[in-house]
Amino acid sequence: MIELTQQPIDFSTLTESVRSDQAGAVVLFLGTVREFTGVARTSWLEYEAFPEMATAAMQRLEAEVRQRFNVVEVAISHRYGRLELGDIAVAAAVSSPHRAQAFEAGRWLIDTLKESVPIWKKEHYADGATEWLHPEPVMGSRPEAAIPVASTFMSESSPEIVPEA
Amino acid sequence: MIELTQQPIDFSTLTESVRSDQAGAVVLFLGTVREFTGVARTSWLEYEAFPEMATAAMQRLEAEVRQRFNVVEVAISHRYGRLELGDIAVAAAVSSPHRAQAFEAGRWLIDTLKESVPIWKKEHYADGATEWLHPEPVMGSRPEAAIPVASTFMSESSPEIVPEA
Amino acid sequence: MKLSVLLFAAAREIAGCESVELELPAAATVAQLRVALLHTFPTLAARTGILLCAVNNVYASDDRVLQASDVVACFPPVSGG
Amino acid sequence: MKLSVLLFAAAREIAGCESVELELPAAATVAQLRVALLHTFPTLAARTGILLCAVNNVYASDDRVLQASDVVACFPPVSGG
Repeated sequence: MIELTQQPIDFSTLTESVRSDQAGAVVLFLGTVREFTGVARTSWLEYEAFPEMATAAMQRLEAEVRQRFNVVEVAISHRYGRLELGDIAVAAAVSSPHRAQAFEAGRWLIDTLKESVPIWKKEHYADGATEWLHPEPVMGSRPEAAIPVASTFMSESSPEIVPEA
Repeated sequence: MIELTQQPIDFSTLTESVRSDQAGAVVLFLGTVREFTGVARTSWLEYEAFPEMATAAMQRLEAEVRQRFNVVEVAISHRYGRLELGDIAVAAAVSSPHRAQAFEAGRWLIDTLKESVPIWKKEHYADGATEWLHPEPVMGSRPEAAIPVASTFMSESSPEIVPEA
Repeated sequence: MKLSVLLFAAAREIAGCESVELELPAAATVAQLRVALLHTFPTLAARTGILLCAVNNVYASDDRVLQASDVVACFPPVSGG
Repeated sequence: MKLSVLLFAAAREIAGCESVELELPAAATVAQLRVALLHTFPTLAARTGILLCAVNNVYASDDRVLQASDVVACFPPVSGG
């Protein structure tokens, strides 16, 4: 189940959708809007999506997680638009026969989603400032082969983005 | 939130209980009754608990996960009695500022719970056979210091359990 | 002293009862309780493998000294989750 | 050939529009599109840092040859989740 939505995410239905008699383990991850990042206080967040590509990218992610891990079912929902503190921005659930696989697949799924799905967030701070966020540095499992074209592109093309004099 | 119950586990309420504006990440683990383990087909499972100690052990686990990891909230619910295929036997949820911590804390929590909380399951196979299950070998993070008394006990006491001639 | 020992799971089934009353010397240890238990139910060790002991809801080592007021339980390694 | 390029997030805000039409030679590459885009919006590179390009909903490398029917998008590194 893949969903890109402007409505609140129903993580309960999403989690039910991956439960199976063939799975002994389900792992659900929720990404929620946090009030503080260091000393900066967030008031609300604006998520912008490139909807067609984001949906296609999430479908590719689902196919790849099935290929890489022993998973029974996969579900991903990402919200965009205006989100308030505590709102769920993303929900990703996997089921697997055993728990080690479920944790590994769930972790890989959210890490890779955050690197590859074309969605951007803009902080609206309590002091009135705004800022488009830069991607987080990736900790843990790095999806070497997940978006090979993008990775190749990002390293090869750096010289090209200097504007012509 | 710690719960030991004979009723179906409401993972949705449990997950809601750990959500917080201070957390950017929630990880929920569900252990469910799987139909096949290798070729053996399970018909249903019987979970037996030592309720007073199981509740106390889960409360100690909550305190220890808070001490070891940067978590905001923790919730654990374990069911006992007769469970059918697909039923949720255990739900464990943690929230944390960042996702790496949430995954690590969630994984440690369920691994340690399975090693230390006095609950036992008896398989009732489709062919009519029954079997008390032995604990699974632990993969991944081993909670060296989680139940030091038990660990010490288990290694030191082995000679003692041979019945007297 | 008399101590009642709670039994669970395979230990309970093999013993055929949920608890057993054992007569132990004063200040007996968990090791002595274990010997008395296996004396009462000789098949217990062979059938369940290792037996864990808990005193007042905490795992107890063999050198733990028991009191008449302790709540003692013996059971196989746990397999919940 | 004329190609319409979709812009998102900071790239959209700095350019001040959701898409821009660029005139490119036939069989132009993504690299050439990038040069034309930065020529039209010189502040784009300095303000957004690296720009990613996607063709038909897939990330594209600089040597990718473009067709008039391609759906092309340029945007900063993603930050969803």
